[in-house]
Amino acid sequence: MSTPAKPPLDTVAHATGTPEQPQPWAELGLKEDEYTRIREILGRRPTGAELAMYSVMWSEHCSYKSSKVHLKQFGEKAPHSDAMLVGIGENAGVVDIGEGWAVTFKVESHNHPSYVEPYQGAATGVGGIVRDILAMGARPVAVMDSLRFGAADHPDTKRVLPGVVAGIGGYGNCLGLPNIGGETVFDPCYQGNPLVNALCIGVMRHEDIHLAKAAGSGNKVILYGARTGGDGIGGASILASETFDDAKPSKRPSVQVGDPFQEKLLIECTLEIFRENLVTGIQDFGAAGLSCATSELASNGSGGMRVDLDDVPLRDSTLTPEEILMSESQERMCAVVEPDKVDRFLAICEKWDVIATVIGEVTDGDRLEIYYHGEQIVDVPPRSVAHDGPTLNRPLARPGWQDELQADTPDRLERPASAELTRLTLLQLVGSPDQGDKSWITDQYDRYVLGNTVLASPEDSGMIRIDEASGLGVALSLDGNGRYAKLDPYTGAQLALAESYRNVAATGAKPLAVTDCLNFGSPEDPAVMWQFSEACRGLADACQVLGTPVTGGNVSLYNQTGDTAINPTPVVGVLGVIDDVERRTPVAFRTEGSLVYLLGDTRDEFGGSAWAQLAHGHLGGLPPQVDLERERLLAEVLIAGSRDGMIDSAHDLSAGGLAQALVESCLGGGIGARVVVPDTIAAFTFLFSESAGRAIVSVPRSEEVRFTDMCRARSLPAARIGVVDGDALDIQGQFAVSLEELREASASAVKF
Amino acid sequence: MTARVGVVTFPGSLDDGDARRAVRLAGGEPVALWHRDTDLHQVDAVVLPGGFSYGDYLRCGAIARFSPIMENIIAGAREGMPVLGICNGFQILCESHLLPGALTRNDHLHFVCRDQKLRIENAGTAWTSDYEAGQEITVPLKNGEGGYVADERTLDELEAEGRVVARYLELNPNGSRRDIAGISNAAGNVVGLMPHPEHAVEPLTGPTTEGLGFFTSILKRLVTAR
Amino acid sequence: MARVVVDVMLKPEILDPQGQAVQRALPRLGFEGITDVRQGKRFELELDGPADEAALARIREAAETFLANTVIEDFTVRVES
Amino acid sequence: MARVVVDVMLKPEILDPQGQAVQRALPRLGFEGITDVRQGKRFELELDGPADEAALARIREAAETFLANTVIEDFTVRVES
Ligand SMILES: Nc1ncnc2c1ncn2[C@@H]1O[C@H](COP(=O)(O)OP(=O)(O)O)[C@@H](O)[C@H]1O
Ligand SMILES: [Mg+2]
Repeated sequence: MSTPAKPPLDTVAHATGTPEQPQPWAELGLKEDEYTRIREILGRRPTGAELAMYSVMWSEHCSYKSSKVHLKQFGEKAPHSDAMLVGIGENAGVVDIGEGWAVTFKVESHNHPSYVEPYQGAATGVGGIVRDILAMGARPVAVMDSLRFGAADHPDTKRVLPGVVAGIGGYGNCLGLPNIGGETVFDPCYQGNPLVNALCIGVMRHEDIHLAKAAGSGNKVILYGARTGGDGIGGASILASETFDDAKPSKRPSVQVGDPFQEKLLIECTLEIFRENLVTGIQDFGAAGLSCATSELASNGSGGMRVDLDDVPLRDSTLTPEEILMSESQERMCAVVEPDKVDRFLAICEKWDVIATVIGEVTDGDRLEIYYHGEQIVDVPPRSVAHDGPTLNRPLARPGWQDELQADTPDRLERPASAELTRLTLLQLVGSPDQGDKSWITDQYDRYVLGNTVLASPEDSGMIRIDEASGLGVALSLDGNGRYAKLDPYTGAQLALAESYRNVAATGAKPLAVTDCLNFGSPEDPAVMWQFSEACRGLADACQVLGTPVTGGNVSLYNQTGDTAINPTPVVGVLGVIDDVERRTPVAFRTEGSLVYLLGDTRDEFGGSAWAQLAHGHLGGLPPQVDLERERLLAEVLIAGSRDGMIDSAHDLSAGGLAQALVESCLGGGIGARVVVPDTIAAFTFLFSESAGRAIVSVPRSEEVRFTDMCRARSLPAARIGVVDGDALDIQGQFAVSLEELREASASAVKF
Repeated sequence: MTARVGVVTFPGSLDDGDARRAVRLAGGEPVALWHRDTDLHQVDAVVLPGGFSYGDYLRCGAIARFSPIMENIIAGAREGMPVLGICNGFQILCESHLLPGALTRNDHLHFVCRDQKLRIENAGTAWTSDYEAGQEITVPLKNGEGGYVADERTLDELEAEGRVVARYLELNPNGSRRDIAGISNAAGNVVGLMPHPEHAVEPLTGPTTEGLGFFTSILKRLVTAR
Repeated sequence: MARVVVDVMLKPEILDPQGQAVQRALPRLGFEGITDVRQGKRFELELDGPADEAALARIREAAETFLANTVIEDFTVRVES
Repeated sequence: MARVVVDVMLKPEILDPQGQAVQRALPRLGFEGITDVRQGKRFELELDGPADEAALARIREAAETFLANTVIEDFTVRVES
């Protein structure tokens, strides 16, 4: 590679003297008015380095410029919760779970990079979210992943899925973080826009919470972790602001490659540094690298900051200062350390073979100043970079097709006319990629490491033990349904929350807090913006009713090819707490003779259902109704059932309805069930409707009276529908399917 | 007083905490050893835990084998100190030539995490005496490079000398020659094992508690030896 | 019957954690004087025909689409004598 | 400044699942006529001095003890021009 002659260094002095020099603001993704504003803020034209910083930090990805006005509601409408220790706005929220313990958790997308390079894209997605959690002062203890791909039989899915799964496994396994759950969904709408959302959860004592701020003039700024290379330069702005259909290969940003081993060292080293109380502020390097970390640290603190780029350890000595500032090299962190603690800090880094360098210090001014070769190349108010990015009130409009879509109800779809056809429908459902056994994926993830995994895939939620002595633990579920959200984004977002909430309660944990990842198409399309605003409103309203505040999350826009956006896909993670993990409730039927109860009401609801999709390729009508008070009640009963030992198993009902839930509980335990269809409802509706607010539980005979009394006292509909027994799922008077046949159908559904 | 069992932490070790927990639950005193340590802190036995030491770059275990602490462990093992290598630890033992053969990429090329059925073939080693020969146990298995290979002569020798300690049952998860899950050295004090007994020591978090036997075996041995 | 070798290396600008791990380990083992290590893959392909231009063109295509991930890797194809 | 290449391949008698997977996939992708594929590793070492006999002897030793596991792998060392 021949390097072209480098242009002279664009210093602050040079920029002041050359106001007319043309600048590539448009190529960097800035709009003209944004560029004008930067000039106003600075009172001159920006230097190249400043332009680079503003362009990445003001990009959609970093500034949330299209989404901010809608996300505000999560704070404004947040229900009061004593459990919130740190709210929205930090790297991740922190929730009190009792006994002096706190947890922090967050889900983040890495969609576009995972399409370009599935393995590295997904791997670095895990790496990024883990560093976010670490930066809060927590030890990361588990990960989850929510994945969406194009049709399972599409050739590109065979490229993307195995790479994504291997990348998530490769990175997470190597960090020693158990993968405790997630979801995998296939739909042609994700063909060119797969969704890879990764979640991490971390644990700390209350007193260990750390925040990203730089305070105390004279304190040192230390960059530690990997050397800085040319990875993903421009990635933050270009990746988040363009679709790929017009991307020439040369326009694709260079891919970031992860080094999970380096990250593992970074984790252990950082935790040791926390234990000795050596930092006053800490920030991970995510998108926009050094630009982001320094401006955010300085902006959140009281003073200014001075950084010397010459001190940044480089992997590639040809990098320009602009590139150093924009590089997204992985596995780096930035800490603010009091001068007398620097030696100890560096010694711990040395112990872990982690490169650490003092690159600057906190000043008593109010500017972020960056020097290179002794010359000042950046002199900006840090807030203007990190927090005062543009805010857009993008036009939004309910799409013209929405009414038509909702009017095309599933009522017109032909239902199986005989018991035998119903049986075939069941097998088709069980053997579909969305509903089938995901072990081909989840067997590539270590679920045992750390020795605290109480529940993992295929349970309703993952559960980990936090305190070995007391049995205190947490449960987490991650759910979304883009088909429901397409039919009605407001309700769809609420259904995602309701499902996740229900999944957590089904294992016996009390839902406490929420994280979300909002995956949508282009914000420049008013229809997409409408979907987005509706989803936010729906989620914020529902969180208020359920008493579970949103603690943090992530937005991914521009998930579209040409004019076609993905289904609006809000993915919601719910965190719950359980006093004693010994009391957890599994999905699997366990005891012959236990009674199967269906909790909740079943209506004829097939809009957006798995059946409508599978049997007819249909998406239309309205999604199932949401009744949040009912969800709360159901959760109370499920939690009480677990706490008081009244139930053997519990499984929430979602896609595929009762039929799918029964199959999973049977296969999980290797025991069948005999089920009676109540005479008030058609067998087909009973089996496949996707009404929300429902779960099945198995109740030991000895507990039946106590359990039904409880349901009655709380006015929760509970219908005894069968008994755990035999080696088939026997829908009496209709059909029976052997477990063997079910297992075969399910096991062959997801194989790549 | 109970026996002191050292568990080495290399950079990239992951199951070191689990191994220490298993030693504790078996009644022993776990001692954390650091890869740069130049002495063994008077431990009576050593566990090399699972994980990705040094990122498993180059080859699994290849870099860890040259850690400062390995010098003492190799010398100790040659003099009869009991050493158990689990997964990455097994790979390190092979790279150190304390055990013959090598572990190669799984034949299906994927990382695999599953509950694996095993048969304990040799209940005479320092780490398996609490089992019955022929006993079947289920413990987690998780690896990307767990296929055991050695030349035919070595394999025959291992079989003939009863040095195949555990064998995969029902399904060979990684293409190991002769379904080998674990082997020992000739003296029986050094055992390498691909599956993870330390993840099967509590009913709450493991598929069974059938992994505990490896740790109770060694504690009994050490306490009687005193 | 001919043997064709395809060497696949990470592009120079892409992080090579494996090569770096080897490089860091070498001095500790007493091997000094090595300033950089890159680790890549080597494929040895046995052809049932001659390694003529047509065959090499096909192998180059296979390397481009399959053996190498050209988003992050470069490759070279050569006949081994 | 010289570059030395170390190629490490599994011994012929050792099963090579990666090479086999490649071999199986090639015909499916339309590449016929390849009768065997072996996959190995290629290390590119940059020396800060010349690649003289002394340097090569040291690298051969590094390959023997470290870069290759000679229980299952063979290696070759050569100077790249
Ligand atoms: N990509 C994945 N990673 C981890 N676990 C997964 C993944 N996909 C699915 N699972 C797990 O498989 C099980 C079934 O998934 P799913 O059918 O989506 O459950 P539900 O409908 O109850 O949310 C759950 O335990 C889920 O956590
Ligand atoms: Mg569920």
